[in-house]
Amino acid sequence: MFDFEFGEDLELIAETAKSFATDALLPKLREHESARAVDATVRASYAEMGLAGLELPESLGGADLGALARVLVNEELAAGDAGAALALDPLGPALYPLLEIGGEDAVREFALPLLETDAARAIFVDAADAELEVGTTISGSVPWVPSDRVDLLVLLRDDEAIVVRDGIEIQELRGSGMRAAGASELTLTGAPIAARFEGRAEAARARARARLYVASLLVGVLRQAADFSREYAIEREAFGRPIAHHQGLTFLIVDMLAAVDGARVLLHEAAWRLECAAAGEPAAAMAFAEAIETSTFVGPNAVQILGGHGFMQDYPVEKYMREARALGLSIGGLDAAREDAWTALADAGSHVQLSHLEVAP
Amino acid sequence: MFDFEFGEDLELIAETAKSFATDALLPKLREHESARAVDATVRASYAEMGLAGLELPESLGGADLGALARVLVNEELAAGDAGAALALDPLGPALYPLLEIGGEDAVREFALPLLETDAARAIFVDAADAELEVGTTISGSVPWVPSDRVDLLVLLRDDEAIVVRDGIEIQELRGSGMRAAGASELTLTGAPIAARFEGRAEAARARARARLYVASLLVGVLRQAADFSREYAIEREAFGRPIAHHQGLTFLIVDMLAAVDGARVLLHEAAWRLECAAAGEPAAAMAFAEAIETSTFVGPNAVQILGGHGFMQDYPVEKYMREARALGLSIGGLDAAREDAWTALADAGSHVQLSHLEVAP
Amino acid sequence: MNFEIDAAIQGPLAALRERGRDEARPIGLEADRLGRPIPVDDPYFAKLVARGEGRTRWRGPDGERKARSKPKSTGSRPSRRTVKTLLFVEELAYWDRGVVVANPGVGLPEANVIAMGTDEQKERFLGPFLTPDRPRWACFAMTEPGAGSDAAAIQTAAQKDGDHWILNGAKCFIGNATRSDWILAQATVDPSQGRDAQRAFFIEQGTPGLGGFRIEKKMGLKAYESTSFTLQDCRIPDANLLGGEARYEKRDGFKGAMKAFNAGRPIVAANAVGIGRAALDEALAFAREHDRLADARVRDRLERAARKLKVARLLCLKAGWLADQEKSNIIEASMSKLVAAQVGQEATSLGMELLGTVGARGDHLIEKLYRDVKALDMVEGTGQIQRIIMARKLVGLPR
Amino acid sequence: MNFEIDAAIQGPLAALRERGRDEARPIGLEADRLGRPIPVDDPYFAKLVARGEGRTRWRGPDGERKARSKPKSTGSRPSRRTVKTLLFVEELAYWDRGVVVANPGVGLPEANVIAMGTDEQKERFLGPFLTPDRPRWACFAMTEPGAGSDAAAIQTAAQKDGDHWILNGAKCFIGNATRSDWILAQATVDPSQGRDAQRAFFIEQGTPGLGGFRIEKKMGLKAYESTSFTLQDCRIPDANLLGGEARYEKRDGFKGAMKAFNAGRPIVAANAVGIGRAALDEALAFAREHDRLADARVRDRLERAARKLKVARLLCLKAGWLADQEKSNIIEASMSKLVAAQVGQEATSLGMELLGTVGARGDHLIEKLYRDVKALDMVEGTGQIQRIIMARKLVGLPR
Repeated sequence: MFDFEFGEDLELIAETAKSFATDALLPKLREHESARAVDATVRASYAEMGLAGLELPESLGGADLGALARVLVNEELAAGDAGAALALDPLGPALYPLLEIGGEDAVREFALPLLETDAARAIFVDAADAELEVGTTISGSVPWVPSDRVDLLVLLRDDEAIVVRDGIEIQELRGSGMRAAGASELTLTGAPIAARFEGRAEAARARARARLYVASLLVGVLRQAADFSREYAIEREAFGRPIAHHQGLTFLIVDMLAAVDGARVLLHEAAWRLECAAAGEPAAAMAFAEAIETSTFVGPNAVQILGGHGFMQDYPVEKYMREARALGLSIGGLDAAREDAWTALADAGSHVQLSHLEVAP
Repeated sequence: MFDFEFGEDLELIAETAKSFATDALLPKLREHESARAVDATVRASYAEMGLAGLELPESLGGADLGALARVLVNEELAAGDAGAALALDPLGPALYPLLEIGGEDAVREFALPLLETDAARAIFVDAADAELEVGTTISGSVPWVPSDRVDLLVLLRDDEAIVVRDGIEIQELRGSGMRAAGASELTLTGAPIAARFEGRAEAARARARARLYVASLLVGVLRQAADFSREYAIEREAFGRPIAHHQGLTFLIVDMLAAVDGARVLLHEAAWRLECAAAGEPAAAMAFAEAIETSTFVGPNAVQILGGHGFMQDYPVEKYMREARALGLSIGGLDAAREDAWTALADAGSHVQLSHLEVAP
Repeated sequence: MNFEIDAAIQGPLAALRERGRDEARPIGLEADRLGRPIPVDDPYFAKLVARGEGRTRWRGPDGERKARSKPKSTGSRPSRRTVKTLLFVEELAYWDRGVVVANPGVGLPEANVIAMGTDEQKERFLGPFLTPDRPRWACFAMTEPGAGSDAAAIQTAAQKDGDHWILNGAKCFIGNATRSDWILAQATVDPSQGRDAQRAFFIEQGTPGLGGFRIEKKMGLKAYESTSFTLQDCRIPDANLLGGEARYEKRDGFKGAMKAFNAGRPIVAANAVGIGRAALDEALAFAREHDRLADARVRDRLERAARKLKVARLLCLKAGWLADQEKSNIIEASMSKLVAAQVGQEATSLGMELLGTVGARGDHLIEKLYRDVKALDMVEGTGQIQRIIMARKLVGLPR
Repeated sequence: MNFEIDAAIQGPLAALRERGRDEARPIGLEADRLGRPIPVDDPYFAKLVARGEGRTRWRGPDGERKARSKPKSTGSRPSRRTVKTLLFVEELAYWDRGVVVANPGVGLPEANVIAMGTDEQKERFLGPFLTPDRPRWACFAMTEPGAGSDAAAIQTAAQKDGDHWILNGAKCFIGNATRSDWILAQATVDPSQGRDAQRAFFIEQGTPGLGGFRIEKKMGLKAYESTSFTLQDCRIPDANLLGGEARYEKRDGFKGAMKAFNAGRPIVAANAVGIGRAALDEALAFAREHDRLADARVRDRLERAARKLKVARLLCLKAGWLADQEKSNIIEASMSKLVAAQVGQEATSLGMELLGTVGARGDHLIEKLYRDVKALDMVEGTGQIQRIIMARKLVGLPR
C-alpha cells in the first residue's frame, strides 16, 4: 500500500549526494563550466562516496541499488550542477543497454574497465539522436554528446545495443549547457562494432532507465531553479515589500513549485515501478515528458523572477534555463517520450470502466 | 499602409448590432435559451435592421458588404447571445458554398426564398463534422446542427458543395450551447441531391468564410465573458478590496483581455485579407485556431473569477463557458484549422530570409 | 516507497465501481437531462438506506470508538485511512460526483460534529443517522452571497438573547439544505472580529425564521440540490451551539470550519481526478470507436490528459498519506487541490475537442463532465485561495 | 482597415534585410561564439559610420525640424512613423538584436535629449553625432542593482553643491557604457520623494568619480556590452542637468524617463517578434531539410509559433498605429510587450524542441536566439510590470 517515504537507506544516499552537491559542486559551478571539467579534488571526493557502482550488481562489485537510488542521487547532484553530475559518472546511462541487453558479462567486459580509468566516460547514444548507418561497421554522426572524450560508445536501437570503442572522431562544441561534462560532435567512419546485443523488450527497458537518468537530472535542475528564484524573491524587495509577496509573482512561484513537485512525484513513481512493479517503461516515458514540459515553464520563469539579474551570469538561473532546455532534447525528446507514454493507454482494454490510471496494474 | 480603423460605414453597422445585442438579446438571454427560439418581437426588430442580406451581392438585393462587416456584426451579436445570433440569420454560413461555388444563380435559387420565410434556417455542414455517404443521393447522419429546423442543408466538401432540401429527419437534442438557435441531429436516408457545385479553390474559400463566421461568434462570446468577469471583479470585494485588485486575479484578468484582443486582431486581419488581399484562407484558419485556443483559457476562467456564483445560471458566464467550447468544435475544430493554417507556412519558400509572416504577400 | 493499491482495497473499489456503473451514473445522467436534483422520494435513496448506506461514522453513545482511535497511541503501523478514502472518493466521482453529494447521510458537518459536538449534541443530531428509518440528510452552511473565498468575512449574525441565540443572515450554495433534518450554520457574534467571533449552530428544519429556500440552477452537478436560504430572527436554543459556549471561550470558534476545509482539499482533488479520469476513459473509447488513434494529435491529447491526471492523483494521494502519517500537509493538500481542479477541467476540455460536434450535442457524458468539473475549482477554496495558502508556507506571505 | 506594407517601405526593408544577412548576423554570431562585445575598433563600426549610419535624428542648431513636426498641425494625413519604425526594428532584430544595440549612435537617450534638452545641451551632446568623425556612442543609465522594475526606487543621489551636483550611486545593465562619450544618468535629489525628485544628468566619459566599470557576462545578446559602474562623488556642472533646473521645478523630472519607457514598449515587442520570426524561419528550414514536415507534431509546433508571432506582431503594430494617430496606447503598448516577449520566447523554445540534440550543441542560431530573446521580457518593464500598467486602466488598479 502507498508509501511516499524512500526509506532510510535511500534517504541517507540522497542526503550524502545533497551535501556533496551543496558543498562541492554548487560553489564551483562557473569554474567547472568554463574548465569543461570537474576539478580534480572534487573528483576525488566524489570517488570516495562510491556512487560510481551504485546500480551495478553485487556480483560485479556494485551496490545493486536500483532506479530509485539513481533518480534520487541524480536529482541531488543536478541541483548542484547537472554538467558535473554527468562528468562524474563514468558509465552514465550507457550502463543500461549493457546491463539490460548484454547482461553481466557485457558490463564486465565493457563497463568495469572504465571504473579503473581516471575521468573515463562511457557515452550513451539513442538511435533517435544520431544519424548513423549500421552495417558490419558504423558510419555517420552524432550531433552532440555531453563529453569531450569517449572511451566507449553504446548505441541503443529499438531492438539492440551496439558497442563501439574505436574509430570515433571527436569534435569539440561549445555546448548549450552541461559544459562541465564537455560537449562534442562524434563522427564515425567505418567504426568497428565491438559487440552487439539483441532484445527488443530489454532495449525498451534500457531506454526507460536512460530516460529516468536524464529526467532526474532535469528535475534536479528545475527544483533548484524554482528554489533559487523563490529564495531570491523573498530576499529582494520592490515597491516596499519582498517581490515574492506581490501576488502576481507569488502565484507564479507557487505554480512553479507545484509543477516541479508534480514532475518529481511522477519521476519517483516511474523509478519505483521500473524497479518493483510492472509498466515501468511507459511510466518512465511519461515522467520524462512531464519533466520536459515542466522545464519550458520553470526554466525561463526562474530567469524572469530575477529580472535583469536573471540574464546575467552572476546568478546561476540563466544556466538552469539553458540546461533545463538542453536536457529535454535527447532520447528523441518530448515527442518520442509522449509516443512511448501513449502505449500504456493504447494497450489498455477497451472497457471504459477500467481505469487506465490504475496505480497498480 | 496599416490602418486599424474599420471606417465609418463598418463602425456604424457594428454600433447598430451592438445596441441591438445589448438592448434586445442580452436581457432575454435565458428566456431565449429555454424557449429554444428568439422571441417574435426581437425577431421583428432584427428584421428591421436589414442585416439578413448583409453579404449578398447588390444584384441580389443585398448590401454587398463582405467578410469584415459580417465579422463585426457577429462579434457584437454574439456578445449579446451567440445562440440568438445563429437563430436570427436565415442563411448563416450556408450562404458561402452557394455564393462562392454556385455563384449568384445558386444563391437566387436556394437562398433567397428563405429570406421570405419566417424563421427559416439554411444549415451549413462541413463534411468533417458529418458521417455521410454521398452517391446519387445522400445517407448518413450529422451529429449536431444548431437548429430545430432545416429548410436547406448545404454540405461543404473539399471540392464541392451539395444542396439538400428533402429527406432530412430531425431529432431534437438538448445542445450544450446556443440553445436559442435550437439543436438537432440530422439523419439523411437516401436524401435527394437538389444541386451540386464543384470547385476546389472555391470550396476552400467558402470554408474560410465559414470559419470566420464561427470564429467571430466565438470571439464575441469570449470578449463578453472577459468583460463581464472583469466588471464583476471590480464590483466584488473580498479581503477588503475589489477582487480585481488582488494581483493574482488582476494578472489573470489582464491575460484574458490580452488573449481576447489577440484573437480579435487576428480575426479582423483574416477578414480583411479574405476581402481585400491574398492568402485569406490560411489566415481564416489561423484566426479560428487562435479563437478556439483562447476559448479554452477564457471560458473556464470567466467562471472561475465569479467563484461559486460563476457556476450558477443567475450569471451568464456558465453559458459563455459552454458556448465558447461548443463553438470551437465545428468545421473540423482545432485540428483541421491548424492543418489548413499550416499550409501558409508549407507553401512559403525555402529561403529563410523570406518572412513567412509577411503581412502583405 | 510503494505505489500499489492493497489487494484489500481492490474488493471494495470493485464494489463501488459496479454500483457506480449500474446506479450512480444512470441516475446522474438522468438528473442532468431533466435539469433537477434527484427527488427526495426517489427509490434510489430508499434502496441505499435499506442496504445500510447513509449512516453516520459516529458509533453511538455506547459504541466502540475504533474509528477514531489514533494509530500512534495504539503503536500500530500508520493508518491508511485518508489514502483509502481518497481512492474511494475518486472512484465514486468517476461515476457521478453529483449523485455522491445527493446521497443521504450527515455529509459535510459530520467531522465537525464528531470532533466538537457535546455528547448530547451527538446523540440528538447524529443519533438518527445511526440506523436511519428513511433517507436522512444534514448539511453545513458556511458560504454567503457576499463572501465566497473570504471565509472570515461572513455576515450572518448571531446575537445572544437569554438562553437563545437570534440568527439573521443569508446562505447560498448549500447542498441538500431543503431536505436536511438540520443545518449546521456558521455565524458571527461580531463581524469585525473575523474568524475568532464565528460560531456554528444546529438549525433544525422547520425552525421559524429559516426560510426563503431557493434551489439554485447550476451549470452542472445537477443531481444534488444547491440551495440558498435566509435566516430571519431565527431563534436557536443555547443547546444548539456546536460544542457549547465554553469551547468558544477558548477561541476555538473558527477552527471547526477551518478543520473541515483542511480535511476536504485532497478529497476535492480526488473528485476532480475521478471526473477527469471518466472523461479520459470516454475520450479514449470514442477515439478507438472512431478509428482516431492513428492521429498523433489525438494520441497527444489523450497522453497529456492521462499524464496530468496521474500527476494530480499522486499529489493527492501524497497529501492524504501525509495526513495518515500525522504530518503537516498544508502545502500538499492545497497543491493537490490546485492541480487536480485544473487538470480535471483540462481533461474534460480535451475530451470535448476530440468529440468534435458530438460534444456540442449536449447528450454525451464528456459534455456533462465538462460542466460538472468546474465546480471543483471553487469548493473548499478556489485555486487562487490554494495558492495563497501555499504561499504562506512557501514564501512567508503574511496573512 | 488595411494590413498592407506600403511599397515605399518594401525597399528600405529589403535593404535592411540584405545588410542584416550579410553583416549583422555573421558579426552577431561571432560575438556570441567569442562571448564578448564587438570591439570598439571593429572595422564594422567604422564602415557603418562611413556610410552615414550612427547619426543623430536631431537636425542641428540651424537644421530643419521636419522629423518632429506633428501631423495634426500640418493638416496632412496621419503619420505612419511609429509603424515604420516598428517594421524596421523587427527586421533588424530578425538578423541580430545584439548587434543593433551595439551599433554606434546616440541610442536610447536621444528622444529624451531632443524632447527635454536645452539648445546648448543639444549642440554639445548631440552635435558630435551630426556627422560623426568616428563611431560614437551615448547611453542612458536608469537601472540600479537594487531597483529593477521599481523605477521610482532608484537610489543614485544627486546633491546640489554650488553650481555643481555631486552624484553617488551605482548603475547596472547599461548598454555601451564604457564606449559612450557621455552617459545620461537618472538620479534622485530625495529618494523618499519617488519619481518627482528624479533628475537626469549628462556625465561625460572621464569625469572623475565615474568608474568601477564592469562588463557583465550575459546569457545572450553578447554583441553589445552591458556594463555596471559606480558614481563616487562625481561632480557634474549645472549645465549638465538635462533641461536645466527650471524644467524640474515644474515637476517634469521623471517624465523624461517615463516617456522613454512608453515609446519603447512596442519597440521591444517588435524586437521580440523579430527574434521569434528568425527562430521560426530557422526551424522551418531545419524541418524541411530533415524531412520532418510529415509529422503533425512538427507542423503544429511551427503553426503555433507562426500564429502567436502574428498575434504579437499585429498587437505591436496596432500600438504603434495608435501612437501615430496620437491616440492613447498605454494598454496596447503594454499588451504588445507582454505578449511579444512571451511568444518570442516560446518560438525559440519550440525551435529548440524541434532541433533535438542539434539544439544542445550550442552552435545553432536557434540556440542563440533562445538565449537572446529572454532579455526582452525584462527590458522596459517585465511582463509583470506590463500587466500592472494595463490593470490601472482595465480594472482601476490603484498606483
